[in-house]
Amino acid sequence: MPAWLWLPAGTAVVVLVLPLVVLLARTPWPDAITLLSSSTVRDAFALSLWTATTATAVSALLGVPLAWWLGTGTSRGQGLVRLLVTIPLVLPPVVGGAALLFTYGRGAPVGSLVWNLAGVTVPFTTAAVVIAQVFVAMPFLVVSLEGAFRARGVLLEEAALTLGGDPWTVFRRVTLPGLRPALLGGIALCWARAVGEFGATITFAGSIRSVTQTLPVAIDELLGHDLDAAMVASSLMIGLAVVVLV
Amino acid sequence: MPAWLWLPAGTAVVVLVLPLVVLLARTPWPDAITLLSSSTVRDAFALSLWTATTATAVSALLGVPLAWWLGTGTSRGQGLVRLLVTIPLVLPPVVGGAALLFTYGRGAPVGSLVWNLAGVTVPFTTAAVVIAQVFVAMPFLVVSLEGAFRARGVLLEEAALTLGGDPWTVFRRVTLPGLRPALLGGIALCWARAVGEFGATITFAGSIRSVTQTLPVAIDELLGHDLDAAMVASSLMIGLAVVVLV
Amino acid sequence: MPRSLRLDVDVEVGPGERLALVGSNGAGKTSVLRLLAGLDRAAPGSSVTSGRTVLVGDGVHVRADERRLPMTFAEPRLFPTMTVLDNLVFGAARSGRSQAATTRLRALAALDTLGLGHLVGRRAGELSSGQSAVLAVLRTVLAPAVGVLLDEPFSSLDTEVAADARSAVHGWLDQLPVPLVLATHSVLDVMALATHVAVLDDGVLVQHGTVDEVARRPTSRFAASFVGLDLFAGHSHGTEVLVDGTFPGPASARSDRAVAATRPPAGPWTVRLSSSTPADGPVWVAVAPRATTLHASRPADGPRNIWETTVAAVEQLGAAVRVTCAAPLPLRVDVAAATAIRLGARPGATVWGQIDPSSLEVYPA
Amino acid sequence: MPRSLRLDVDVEVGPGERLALVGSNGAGKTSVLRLLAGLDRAAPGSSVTSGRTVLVGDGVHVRADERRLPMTFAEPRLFPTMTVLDNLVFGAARSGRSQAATTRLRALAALDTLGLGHLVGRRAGELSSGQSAVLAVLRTVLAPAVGVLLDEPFSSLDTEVAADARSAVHGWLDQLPVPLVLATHSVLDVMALATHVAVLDDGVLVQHGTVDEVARRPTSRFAASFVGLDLFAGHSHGTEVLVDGTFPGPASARSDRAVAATRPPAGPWTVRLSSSTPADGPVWVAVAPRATTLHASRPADGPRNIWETTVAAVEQLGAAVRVTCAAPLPLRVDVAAATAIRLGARPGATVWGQIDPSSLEVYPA
Repeated sequence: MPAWLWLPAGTAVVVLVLPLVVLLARTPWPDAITLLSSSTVRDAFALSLWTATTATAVSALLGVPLAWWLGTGTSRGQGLVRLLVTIPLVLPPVVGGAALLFTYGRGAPVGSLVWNLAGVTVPFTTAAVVIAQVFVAMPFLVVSLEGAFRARGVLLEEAALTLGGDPWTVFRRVTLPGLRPALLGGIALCWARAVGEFGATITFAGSIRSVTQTLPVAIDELLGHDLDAAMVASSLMIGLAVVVLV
Repeated sequence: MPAWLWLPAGTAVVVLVLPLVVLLARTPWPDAITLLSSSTVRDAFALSLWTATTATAVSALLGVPLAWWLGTGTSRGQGLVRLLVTIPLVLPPVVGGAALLFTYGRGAPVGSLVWNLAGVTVPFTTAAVVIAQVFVAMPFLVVSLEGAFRARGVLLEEAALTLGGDPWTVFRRVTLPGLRPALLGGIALCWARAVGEFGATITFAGSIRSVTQTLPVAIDELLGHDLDAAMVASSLMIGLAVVVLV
Repeated sequence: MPRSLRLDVDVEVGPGERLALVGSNGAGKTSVLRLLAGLDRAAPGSSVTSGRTVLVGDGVHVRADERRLPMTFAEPRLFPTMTVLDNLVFGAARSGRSQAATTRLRALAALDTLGLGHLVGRRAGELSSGQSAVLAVLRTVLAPAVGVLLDEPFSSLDTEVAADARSAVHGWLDQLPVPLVLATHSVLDVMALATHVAVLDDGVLVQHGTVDEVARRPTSRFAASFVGLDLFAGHSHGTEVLVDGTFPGPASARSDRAVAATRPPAGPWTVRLSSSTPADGPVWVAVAPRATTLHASRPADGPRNIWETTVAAVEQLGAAVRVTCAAPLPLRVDVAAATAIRLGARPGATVWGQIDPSSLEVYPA
Repeated sequence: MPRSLRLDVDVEVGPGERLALVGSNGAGKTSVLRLLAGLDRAAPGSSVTSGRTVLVGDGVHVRADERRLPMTFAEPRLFPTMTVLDNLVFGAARSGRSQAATTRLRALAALDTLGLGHLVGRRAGELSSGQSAVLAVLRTVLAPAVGVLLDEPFSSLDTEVAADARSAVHGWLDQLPVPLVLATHSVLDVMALATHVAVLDDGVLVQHGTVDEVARRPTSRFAASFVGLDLFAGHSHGTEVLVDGTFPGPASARSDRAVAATRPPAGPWTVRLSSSTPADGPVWVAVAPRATTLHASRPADGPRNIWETTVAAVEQLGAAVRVTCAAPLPLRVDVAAATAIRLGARPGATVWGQIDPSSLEVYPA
């Protein structure tokens, strides 16, 4: 690499790394315990953990069969479905949130159906947080698992069938164990995306303490009046990101 | 695939696709032209286009050399740098915005340096929008290009050298043309991420009309008082997402 | 690779009989096995039978997992997340406890015989390719079966590893109480594992017999090239055989096609044998590569069975060089590379060929 | 693959001379070429010279792009985004306009001769592998050079495509005004492209001579196996040669090692020649695989040069089968597969060997 290219390459590293270093350096670590147990951060953290986990579970339940079909089936229309379900990957979360609002809002088609049937409104509830997280995070799980399904093919399944294994046994004992690494990777990615979700959440679920105020939403609010708490919460999320990456 | 797995697979498709379909269906297309030319949407759209394009250009200038080093070099410390520059990929954008604020804000280390040297503040300016977009979008470019550099190796470069090509000729005539597809893909991805950026922008640059109010930020605001304009703007962004995907 | 191939194969394989399916790439070997195993479906209207069971045809379809025709593939396809033992007894799981226990004991015994007893609890993903190939066959042989299917089980292995695998598998097959069908490209597989050979060409059965019959008297171009012989059509009369310079049969073996492309048109040529042929009339003449000797100049031995020719092509076979002659006969002669260098046997060079008539096989067509 | 290998090679290659570097995998062929080309650096203290130029050594380092030693690799490495013509003239770009124009004309003429004139404006990424391999050599030959380096240029090609490529390249090399060094695994490359051979073993030059000299009288185990001969150490006395059953030289060729593993200890054995050897004393005995004939039972010809042995291993070479004998001599005999089947030549089987003494090469060690 010619020497003068070091300048832009180095600048790139500084641009990306410096803010994180500064944030970690300025965080008031001695007060971290106190700040973390302040009710805003604590509530938001708890809400984030359990909504992200729920959203990931839902994504896995719905997404694994979809990835299976996309990765091994040969039906027509698969290409279109693949395109449609990956749109949320590149869609700005705010737009996703808006779409959810226009769909599940009280005056909206699905929203009014739910209101008539069950008497509940979806937006600005904890359920809305989970729905928003599923919407933005499930495509990550589907896309990474689909690749794994495709790469595996059906070689092992064919062998298992000729040996006399019935289809359910084959799925349980051959297909699923083989997917474990990809499944775990996809789940980690999905969870990380869900826990960091902000745009769709604030649009579709708002920022109601203990109900819809997840950690990213809380950080946005804390930046207005409690910088120290915002710093501690942000550092916490950097830690989560590194854990997911490694 | 056992038949009963169609239920979750189908549900997954509905969850991901329905909101988009409803949004597009409910958008008041006849009024679209009028709404798009309303000053809020028009200003936000223009601002989004040029900030995202600027951010992508900056990312390419800084990111290509970095990707080259990461993809072909064999220095120690490369693994650490790769980890550090990919953190923004999984970091919630709000946290990124917070980190930028704590770094470039008036009271912050780099911010006060800039204030003393140039007499300007960074946050809540158009420059802040671009910085936020570079921070969240450049890692996409770096990661996808790094893979391309790695996959290519240095085979062609070795051949070109023995034929008598000097290093700069080899980079210009052999390396760069070979990277075109990956570069275009990485730029598209980077631009899409930049144009959809919301969390870091609103935290670090706020929502000032014509200065920092990009399209996603405007949609968030319009949801409060002009649903029709929000719908048209959202549909526009879905269109952009599909164009990037295809 | 979805490909449409019309298959016409009707072979009976008795218990303890081991049939090798041979044929060039795309001749239909794997297709036959996959149809038998139930992994592919035959076109409507056709029928696939195994024993007395109609597997596909007239609307009957037996699912792959109910056919009891376990199959080994070109890749071992062991289940990498299971232990070696769980792999080996996978097929017996459906047959009840006592069957599973028996299979377990047989598996352990077989592993011990192979000297692989220490691998019993190892995950199958950790095995070497040679071990995997052998254990894949063992898993197939241990499954409850009315017949066993092997599809080029050693084709992915190195020469020496394949030799070890072959000798390990050899013993089990002698005790196999059911028919075995083996698709292979390797004549060593046929020598070690088969009792009979069926030659397929473009989906059609063209020769079927014991290994010895097919090796001695191949009747198709592929079969001849499989056992390493050149085959010519001829006409015998007393001790003279008029040999036609053309190959008989359809052109399918890949290397033959290449030779045909570089070969000039060849005229008929007369071989004088030392004794009479069994019967006058049309015959096949099979020539081994060692029957012909090449010389750089005309040898002194006399005019019989000697001719001048040019080198049409040279090809490397390990450290030997296969020289293909041009007119009058497109014979292929294997010589040491050192000999080829001494002869200057480059394409286009002139050489003298001399054939040993006693090593020709002449038999009625 | 960063690997540490001590190289000790000192060969002179004159203008118009074409040296083939041969040796087993890892013997250092590619390392020598890459050091010469300047793509790898030699360890401090060592020196690499080319002609009178010290390329590396004593602190001098000439950059790869300034050495004028263009190289072709095992993969064609054409620049896929450039046209064929731009690829071919890439090397001349630095040498000024008139040189570039000349090269352009030469490139066009060469393309026409190859019948590839229509490809001149095509992107190199669209070529077939055979075309790419030929054009990669052409690109190297057209670049300004004080020497040309080819590293197994045809090793990735199919047999027939490689044959075409070889004959296309053959012509250019005869007019090459500079030395050529060619690393290869293929004896056909040596036959078609080289005038001299250098045999490397573990980084060390063990034999150097014309192609004919090395093919006739190999003095190392690898060289013998490269030209398809078995080599034994012996002691000659009059018409008798006492042959030791061991291979001479270091064990490096991969297939030899495998044979060694399955070979029982072999005793000395006496060959009676038809005429006296040139000199009494220690000799090499080179045996071609066709010198030995195998029989299923004892042949009637008499007791001389006939022995009973067992089959140690069989190996497939195309459609031929290579049978390795056990004691007394680990000879390798190539027979048609049909013959191997007739002999029942499985590992462990008993066969009779008969050697033709007139086809042995005996020369002083």
